[in-house]
Amino acid sequence: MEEKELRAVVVATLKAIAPEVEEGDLRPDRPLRNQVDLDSMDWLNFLIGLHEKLKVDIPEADYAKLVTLGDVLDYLKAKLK
Amino acid sequence: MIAPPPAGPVPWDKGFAQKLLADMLRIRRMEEKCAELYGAQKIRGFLHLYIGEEACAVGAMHALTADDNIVATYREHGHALVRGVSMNAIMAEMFGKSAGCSRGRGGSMHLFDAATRFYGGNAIVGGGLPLAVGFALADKLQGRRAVTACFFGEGAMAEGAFHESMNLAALWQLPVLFCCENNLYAMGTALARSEAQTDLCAKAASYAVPTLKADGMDIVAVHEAMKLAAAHVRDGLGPFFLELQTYRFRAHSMFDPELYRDKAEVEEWKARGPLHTFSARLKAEEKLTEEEFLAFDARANAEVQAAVDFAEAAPWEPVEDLLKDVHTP
Amino acid sequence: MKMTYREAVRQAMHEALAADPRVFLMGEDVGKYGGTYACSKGFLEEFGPERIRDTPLSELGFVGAGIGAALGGLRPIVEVMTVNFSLLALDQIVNTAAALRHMSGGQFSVPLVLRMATGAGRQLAAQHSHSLENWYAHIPGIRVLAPATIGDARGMLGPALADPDPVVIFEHAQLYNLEGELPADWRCDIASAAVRREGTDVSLITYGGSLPKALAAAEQLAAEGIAAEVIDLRVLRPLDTATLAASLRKTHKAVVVDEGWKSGSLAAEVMACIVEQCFFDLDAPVARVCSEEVPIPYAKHMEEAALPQVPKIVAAAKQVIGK
Amino acid sequence: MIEFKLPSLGADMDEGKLLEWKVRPGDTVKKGQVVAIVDTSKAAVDVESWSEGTVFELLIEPGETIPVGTVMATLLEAGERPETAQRTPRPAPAPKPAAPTVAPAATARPTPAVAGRRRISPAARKHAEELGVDIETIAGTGPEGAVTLADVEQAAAAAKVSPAKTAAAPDKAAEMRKAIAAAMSRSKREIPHYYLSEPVPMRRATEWLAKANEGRPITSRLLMAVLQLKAVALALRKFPEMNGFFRDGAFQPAASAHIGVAISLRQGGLIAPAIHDVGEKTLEQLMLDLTDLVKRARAGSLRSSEMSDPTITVTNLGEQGVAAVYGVIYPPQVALVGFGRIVEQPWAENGALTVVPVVTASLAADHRVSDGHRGALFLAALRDLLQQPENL
Repeated sequence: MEEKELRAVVVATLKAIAPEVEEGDLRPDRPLRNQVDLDSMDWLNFLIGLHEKLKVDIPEADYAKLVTLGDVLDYLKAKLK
Repeated sequence: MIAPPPAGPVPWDKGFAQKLLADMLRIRRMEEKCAELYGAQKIRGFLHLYIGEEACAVGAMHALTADDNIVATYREHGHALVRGVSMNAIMAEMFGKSAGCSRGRGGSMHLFDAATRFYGGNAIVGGGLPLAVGFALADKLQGRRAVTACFFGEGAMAEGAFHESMNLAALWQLPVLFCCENNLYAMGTALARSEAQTDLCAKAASYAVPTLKADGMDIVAVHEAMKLAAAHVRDGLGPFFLELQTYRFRAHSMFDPELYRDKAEVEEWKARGPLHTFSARLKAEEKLTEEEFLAFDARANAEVQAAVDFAEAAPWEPVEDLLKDVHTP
Repeated sequence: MKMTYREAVRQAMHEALAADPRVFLMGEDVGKYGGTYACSKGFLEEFGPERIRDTPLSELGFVGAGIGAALGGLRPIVEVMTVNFSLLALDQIVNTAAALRHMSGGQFSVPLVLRMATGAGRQLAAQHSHSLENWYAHIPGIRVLAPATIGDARGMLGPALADPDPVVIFEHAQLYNLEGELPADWRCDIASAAVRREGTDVSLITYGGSLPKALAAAEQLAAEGIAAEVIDLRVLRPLDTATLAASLRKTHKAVVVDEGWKSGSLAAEVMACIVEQCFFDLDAPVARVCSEEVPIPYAKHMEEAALPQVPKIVAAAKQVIGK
Repeated sequence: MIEFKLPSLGADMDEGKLLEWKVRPGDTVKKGQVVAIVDTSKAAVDVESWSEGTVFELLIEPGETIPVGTVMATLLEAGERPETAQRTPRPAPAPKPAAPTVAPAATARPTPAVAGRRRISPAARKHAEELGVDIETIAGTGPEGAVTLADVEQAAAAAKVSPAKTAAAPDKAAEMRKAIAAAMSRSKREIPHYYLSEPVPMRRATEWLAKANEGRPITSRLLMAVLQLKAVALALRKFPEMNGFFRDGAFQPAASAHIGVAISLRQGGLIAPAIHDVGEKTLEQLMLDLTDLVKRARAGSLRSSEMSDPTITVTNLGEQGVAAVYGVIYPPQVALVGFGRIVEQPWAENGALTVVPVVTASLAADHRVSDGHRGALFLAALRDLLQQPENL
């Protein structure tokens, strides 16, 4: 899956939970949860969304690795190879 | 019917006679001032004046004691005053002031005074009679030697309350003194147009109650008759019916057009007025001088003026007290 | 034609006496004295002592006699001076007049008209200031009317006398001096309430002596942009709930003004009817302005504080509107 | 100079018509002498003079109607001479005797709003149904915060005007803000809050949770929140005075723990719908309930029953919040439990210092119902339960 397409899926999943998010505003290098107000339920739903769309398993232990949008993209790219 | 007391000279010493005369004068001057104050809208609502009938209240009250209970009607200013309610408290009540004897809530027709056992006026004709029977019942059951004197007009004798009260008092031999002030007119209806039996003593006697009739314009006759009646009742011989024939010189209340009686009749009764006939009699028997009379009159007028000033200055009851003294507002 | 409420009552009685020989007037001081409120002045001279009968002070007696005379084929108008004295005659009214048609299996009816003054406001103190229309409106078997206008004072007596059953007419003592034009259509029914003033924001429901106060309150509310509808009940039994419902469907809010004491009052009955029949039209709890629950005091400022007044009605109306 | 005024001649008389004078200027008048005949609405009545003097001027003509108190004539007192006496102008009506003004007694206001069941007028409820508007989402502007017809019509109009849901959202948020404001200010006005807090070491809970989630697919993973909810429910069994309603001046304990979960809404605002019988449910069931509740809360389709019957509320700041939260109790509830952010902290145990994840559990409680001592014991029980995750 192309980088651009993957990014679109991630942003769409995020907007499903936080409609007020504007893609342009998202800075890939800053912690995602500082830019978007996601409580633990939102975060879990976000990951469940990615799991369902990308058929990727994300163990709880890996949560710590997924801080910025960039991290999420890199993690998913690695998973999808 | 028991024989009325003999005529003749005034059977009282000078002091007692002058006391009664002074009381009649106090009532007369107070009531005249009330008529004036009503015109000036200081006294409102209904006002029934006692001018002309003073001998009844004064003669009767002086034959009773402090232990006796008094139940009167809406024409009650004279009874209350002679019974001992202060003229200040009576006047303040008619002004609707909280210093009045009923705290300004009763007005002219509802004067009350626990201290003198004056259980009030009553605006319902005959309304006080059953009450009087009750007081007498309580005294009898508690072995309390006292008379309950209830005053009412001849109009009340057409009310069921009169007949039921007379029967109860007679049946249970209660110490009630029924004192009827027959002033010939129940508001606008003359006695003959209201009663089939106009001999009120005969009507009362049908309840097996002793009766006596006295000239209500002659304070001696009134007082002596009342002494007889009160003694009978106080000795536990059961109720007594005393009819005092009298006349009111003014309208029933303020004001009725007095179409029901003609002026000549009023003048005729005024000629036999209780005040001037008694003072003339005392002067004739050297128990009163003109100067003494004028002094009593001046003192009466001063007492009236003081009462008016007191009432004028007394405060209104605060509106916040509206629901005070009502058990379940 | 301009006249007083008193004059309208007088004309109504005069017309009845002149038109029907069975009609006669009985009561305390209705004859020689001309009536306590001067509503029968001159009748004794014109109709004679047989048909204009002064009675002794025997309310139970002459009200009962009135019932008997009605049963005996006459059409009596019995004037009980005021509702305060009618308490002495309640037994005859409740246990005979109201019950007889039903009790006798429909054999007898009592075509009697009882007139009495009611209400407070002239510093006559507790025993002479009652407003007990609700006691009478509680009793099946009698019709209860409260003429509040010159037209009704003139128009209600005719149909009341024609009614085969007892009719009690309450005339508020403060209305006798009311002066105004006799409307052309003064002939009226004795069954329906009347809308005395159209409005859309709140219904002021009242009767008898309180109507002028309700109209004054509506005037004040109008100045503040609130359109109050004023309903004159006219008939206190049976209540014309249809007119009430129509008004509630429009305004959704109601204030009942009743000079009686609040507990068990006519206002309470009107509110019950509204809740039963117009519940889903209500946009605020129904309010009522009644007399304070205290024997009416003599002093002027205390009596005024006890009675319903225009400021209280205006405040209640604003409260239900949520202003 | 004596002014002779028209006296009141009856209880219901405000004015009178002069029929005839019985005296002429220059006549002497004695006390009680009839000086005129006046027609009241009821009859012609003789009018007396209460003062003595000689008639000076007659100011009213027969046939004139004047209010009571109007000066009708003037009398000269003894010694006054007509020549020097001063003429009186036409009478102005006398002022009514002044009596103190009466403040209108406030009419009895309906009993104060009983929280819990929302105040909605029958007409508003019926109209909302007709318009298909969800009455629960409408904040009331009527008396005592009641929802009125006008509120429904305004809400319906607002919904019609902006098709997009979000566009309507600001209105809804504003209305919700009003409802929250009403509840919160009432709470602060009526409920004497007391506050307690206790740091809870969460190492055992976090380790247990991580192990529990390892074996679970992502869709059925548990959140720490459900452990906390279950712990609160179990603790309530020993402290019933924290769980129920305070109504009409008395505390009514609840039979079971229906815990209100504070959920913040994306467009602003906060609601706390209830998960019922938390104490009797497994952690898995609680997770399902919580997920469903949050989803429906954010979609605005909660049932009104869920909104109005929580017996206690738990607020959880999750990962972004601060260390501790001291909340405002939702009337008519009597307690509110708060959980701050789980934070790594130095922790002394048996003299040794280690680093442990710690959450600050806090309690806001109604001092009318419970006291600090019982509140502290409740928090201690909560602390112990949270350290035995296996028993939750």
